[in-house]
Amino acid sequence: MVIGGGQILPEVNFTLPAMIASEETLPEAQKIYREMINGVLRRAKELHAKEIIIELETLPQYTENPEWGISIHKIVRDTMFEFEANHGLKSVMRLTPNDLREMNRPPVMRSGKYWDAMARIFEQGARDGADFLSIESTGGKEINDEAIVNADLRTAIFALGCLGARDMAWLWRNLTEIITGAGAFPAGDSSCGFANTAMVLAEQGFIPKVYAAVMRVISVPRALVAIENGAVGPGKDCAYENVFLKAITGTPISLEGKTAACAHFSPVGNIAAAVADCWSNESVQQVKLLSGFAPVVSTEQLIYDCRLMNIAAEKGQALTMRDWLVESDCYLDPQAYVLRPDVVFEISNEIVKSQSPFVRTLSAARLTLDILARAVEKGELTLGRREKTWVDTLRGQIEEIPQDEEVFIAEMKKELNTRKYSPAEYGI
Amino acid sequence: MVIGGGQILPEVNFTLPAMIASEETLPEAQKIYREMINGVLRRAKELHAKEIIIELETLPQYTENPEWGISIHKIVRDTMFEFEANHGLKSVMRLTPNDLREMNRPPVMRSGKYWDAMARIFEQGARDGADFLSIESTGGKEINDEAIVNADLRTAIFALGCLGARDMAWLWRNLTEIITGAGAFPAGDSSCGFANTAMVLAEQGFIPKVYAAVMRVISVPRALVAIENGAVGPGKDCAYENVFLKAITGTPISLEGKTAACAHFSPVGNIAAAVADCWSNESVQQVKLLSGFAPVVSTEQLIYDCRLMNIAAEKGQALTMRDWLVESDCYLDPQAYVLRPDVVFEISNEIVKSQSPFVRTLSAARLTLDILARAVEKGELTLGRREKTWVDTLRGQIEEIPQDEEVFIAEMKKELNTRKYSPAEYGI
Amino acid sequence: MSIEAISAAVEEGQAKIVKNLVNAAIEDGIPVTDILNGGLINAMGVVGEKFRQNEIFVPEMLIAARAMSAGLGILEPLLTSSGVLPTGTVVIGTVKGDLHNIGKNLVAMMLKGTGATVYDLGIDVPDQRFVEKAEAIAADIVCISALLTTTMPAMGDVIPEFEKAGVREKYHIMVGGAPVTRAFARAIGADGYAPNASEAATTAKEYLLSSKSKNRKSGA
Amino acid sequence: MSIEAISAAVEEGQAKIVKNLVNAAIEDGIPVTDILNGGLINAMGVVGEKFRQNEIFVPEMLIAARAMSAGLGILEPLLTSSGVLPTGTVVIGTVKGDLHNIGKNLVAMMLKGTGATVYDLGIDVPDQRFVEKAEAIAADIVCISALLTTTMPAMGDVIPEFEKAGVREKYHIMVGGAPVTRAFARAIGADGYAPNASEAATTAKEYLLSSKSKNRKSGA
Ligand SMILES: [Zn+2]
Ligand SMILES: [Zn+2]
Ligand SMILES: [Zn+2]
Repeated sequence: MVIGGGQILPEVNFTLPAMIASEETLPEAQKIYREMINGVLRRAKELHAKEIIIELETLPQYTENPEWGISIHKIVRDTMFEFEANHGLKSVMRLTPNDLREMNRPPVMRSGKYWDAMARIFEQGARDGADFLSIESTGGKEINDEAIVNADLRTAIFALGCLGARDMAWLWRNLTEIITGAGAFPAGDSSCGFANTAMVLAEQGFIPKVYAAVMRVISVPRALVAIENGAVGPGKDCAYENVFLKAITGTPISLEGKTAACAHFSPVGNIAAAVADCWSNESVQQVKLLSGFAPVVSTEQLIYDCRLMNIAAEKGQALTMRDWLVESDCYLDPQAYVLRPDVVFEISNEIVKSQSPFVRTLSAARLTLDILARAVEKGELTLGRREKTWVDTLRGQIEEIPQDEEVFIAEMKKELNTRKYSPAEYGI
Repeated sequence: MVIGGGQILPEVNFTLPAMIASEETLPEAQKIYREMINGVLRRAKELHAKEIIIELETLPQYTENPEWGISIHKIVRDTMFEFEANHGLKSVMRLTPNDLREMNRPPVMRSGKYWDAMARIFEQGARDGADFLSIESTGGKEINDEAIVNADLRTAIFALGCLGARDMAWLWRNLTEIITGAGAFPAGDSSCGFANTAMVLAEQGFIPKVYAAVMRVISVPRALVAIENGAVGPGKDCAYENVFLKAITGTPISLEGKTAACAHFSPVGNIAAAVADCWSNESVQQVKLLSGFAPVVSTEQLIYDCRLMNIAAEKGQALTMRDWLVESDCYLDPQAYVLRPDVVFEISNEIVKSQSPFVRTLSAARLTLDILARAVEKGELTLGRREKTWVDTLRGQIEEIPQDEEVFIAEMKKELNTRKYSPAEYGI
Repeated sequence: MSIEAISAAVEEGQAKIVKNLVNAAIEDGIPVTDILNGGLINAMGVVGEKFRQNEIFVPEMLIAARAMSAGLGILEPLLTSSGVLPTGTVVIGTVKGDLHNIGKNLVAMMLKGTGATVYDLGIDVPDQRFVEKAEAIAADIVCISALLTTTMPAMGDVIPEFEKAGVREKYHIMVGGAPVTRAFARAIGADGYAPNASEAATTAKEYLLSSKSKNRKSGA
Repeated sequence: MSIEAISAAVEEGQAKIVKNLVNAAIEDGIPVTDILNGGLINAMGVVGEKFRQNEIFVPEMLIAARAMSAGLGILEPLLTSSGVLPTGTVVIGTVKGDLHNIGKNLVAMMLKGTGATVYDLGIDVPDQRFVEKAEAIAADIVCISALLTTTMPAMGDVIPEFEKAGVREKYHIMVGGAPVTRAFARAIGADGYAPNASEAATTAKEYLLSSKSKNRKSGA
């Protein structure tokens, strides 16, 4: 299977219905996972799909008790192997264990039982046939959670550009060693708990969309650290920062949009597909809809989406399709606007001017706000009144951030409560 | 709102979760319908949709007790009126009561309490603001149900071309009078209980896909009778025969495909959109997915689908998009192949050569099988071995059908058990 | 030799040939249970397996089922007079308020193919009818079908009728149909569930085989 | 006049000005309950309504909440000494196994804005902690939050703890969070449910108002 070769492939993720994930329910859960993977593969085969990617995101309980998660993964992966042998449908597995390190408060990032459990499932999963391993890592999230509802860009830049970037370096160095040592590919990370939380809160009208748009862009420098430390892609589906990663590094990427509406509503339903190599449903539970189980529904939808995009590519018109996907969303929401290919290149050029994740983060934030202000002026982007005032508010926040990272860190260490995070865990 | 003006509009349909529809649960049901329509309209507004179509298909119990159905419709329609007044989102209502006449066994088609209940809800629904009224009528279904699992084309042609066509003439003459008298548009019918049942059974591997493809085409002459008797469109979403109706009569049509996977799996997920004027999710229950309620999920997906197709049209490239949608599916399944624009025109030309629904039905079946055989020969359509033999089997069945309708009717009246259907109800 | 021929004729759906061969086998003195099991039921087992393997469609299976029925029609009086019991007795119907019969009919057909006696109550069946019929014919299994999410909950009313009549323990109650899930089946207290028609037949057959050895039915 | 100024300063999120104005109002001899209700709580009502009407975002609401808190900090000793009770007392927390706090924090903040005293147990709260805290502070309402479909079912374990302790009737138990539905809330025996943070606050406030007149709490 070639990922990133100009064809777009479906990536299906499924999860349990509402139930307690415990030792008692493990046999039931295993049964459900077996039903889910069989349903998905059967439908993919019926729809003449040639290749499919399965993502298994473990539940926190299944990472915390890694043997449970390993047993679930093995069932799913073995079913995929068998199905390929019997029916010729190629499939690859992306295994995404949870980042449990935040379960200590303040989080313990570089040791302890949670990290040990994670390391165990990463290694054994890779040995059991997982092809790609991913994570949604949480370094800095412990202070970003409060920043996000305050639309506090200063703290967010500290969380992503200082703490997150440092954690990514440590984490991906270690993950790459574990994963490649077990014969699999370290795929990528996602700023899900940062930028996607912002996106979801913005969709609910809780925080400004311009804030969520800036959050998206300032998660890029953090994401680059994973690649610098061994991640090779395909980038994880919910990481919209992938678009920038692809522009900067050429790594293949997965993305999700309208067909992931089962998992979260989105202002970037089409534009997300514009440069994707894999097209995902993010996650769907095994609940029954009128047609059948929801994971099978997602599978069908993704396959048809991919068929259409692949036909355009076959006709040599991939760029036409890309432009339509972009135009369909980019004028309607700042979060879509920042994913326009021209904007992505402009911001990416700015980011690569520095080697420092902090400087990259700060200048990406500043440029993003400039670009949004310019887009509004040019009439290319319509923002509500209350959104517009936030462009200036956020610019004001940036002006107060020192250009020197050490000065900034010193300031933030004074401002922030160390009951919430441990500077030492980030080496600061 | 202009339907059929080159833009494609989202059409959203939603229904209750698993619950008993009774007088006791009516207040709960009303509450759920209110929640559903509010959720759908709110999301449509958030996604900057300018116009949306809502379809309300009543549950059988709500047609049987028309005052219940009328109360539900009024709640939904009034919410739409209010939302348009308050938020400027244009919306129109398609109300689709059930065809209850089959609840008598054998069915009583032209009188009786079931027809009275239907007439009541059609009229009051139109008075209460329904814009379009549709039905999935069932004339002939009582004998087709058994024919379908036997892949018995002879009986199917009698059911659709003789019984169904006669019932459509009576039914749509009467519906048109009721609906236009109450100030609304008689929209269209669907051979859902015939061709879609065949499609679903074929997807399950129960009956041949070539049989389902023929069923689709032979539902066209029956469908034309509705238009000859007053139906003006937009044709109903699940009526894939709409593609032929549009070719023959130019009537605007609704269709459903991949984004209706929540309601049924489909071999025509993309091609169904190729010439659609409205794009539908068929039906989805108010069940909670990870993002939110499923009707809102469908709304988002439809809106993004429509955005993409409308951008292509805006760029003057509607035909390019159409061709991609067609090519994406047409080589993989006979049911998709018969929806290719060139095939649709070829069959439509054959159909309009005669005025008799029976002759139209018979010759459409014959030509469809010829076209499928030709497509296989040309290598344009891949059929499994067991599918291929059915092309010949079905051709053999057709050879045994007399060309003269009266002769055929006489033969079938002898063959069929009149405990199943009443010839007099069809005027034969 | 002739039993194999019967099997082959059933598989090919040749009703007339099946009739002739069954008559000939009886004349040859072949035991009727051998004709039944080795000829008819065995053949339907093969046909059912072909269907599960996607080698044939339902119409082909129905032709075989009709051929089997033709043979069974000849055997039945002999089986009754010699005291041979069917492999089991099943009552089946679509729940009240639901008019759908295609899925239910398929299950009935496949159950017949396993050699069970099947009483089809049809569609829109009142709760109490299931109990009455099951009691009247000393059924082993009761199968309840629903296609609509708004009729599925009515399945939950049927089992209490069996309880009220004090006969719940006598029957293996199975539910199925598009909206039905294993969780729903469990929630309403059903004994069995199958996601599709062929699994329904397989599950029912397994139950009948396992329960035979337990001599479970005092009243039958 | 100065009460309106307090309101305006809270709405604008001017914590310092609120402090000064509250001190001035106290010196002027304005009754503390008037300052509380007419100044602080009233302003937060306006702010909450603006949020519901999509006129402001949460960050703006939080600034106002902090301004209100600043004023409240000055009033509290006076309220306690004069025997004025809060509009109600609420225990809130995220269910065991769940680490999410954003939604729960919003509900807590909005509840404070209605004048209620809110005790936040944080995340990953053991079932028994809800009972202990509610009993310890004689709460009116217990709010339980969950974000995951695999932690939501654990909410069903909390209410039995109240029953076991024989104190279920003393509390109005509300549940919420992304996967929670009204049907689920009903199924586990919760008294209240809200689909989002602002409705949670509104619902809680309505309950507190209606229950005040009933003098419901013997132990408080
Ligand atoms: Zn994610
Ligand atoms: Zn994912
Ligand atoms: Zn339909």
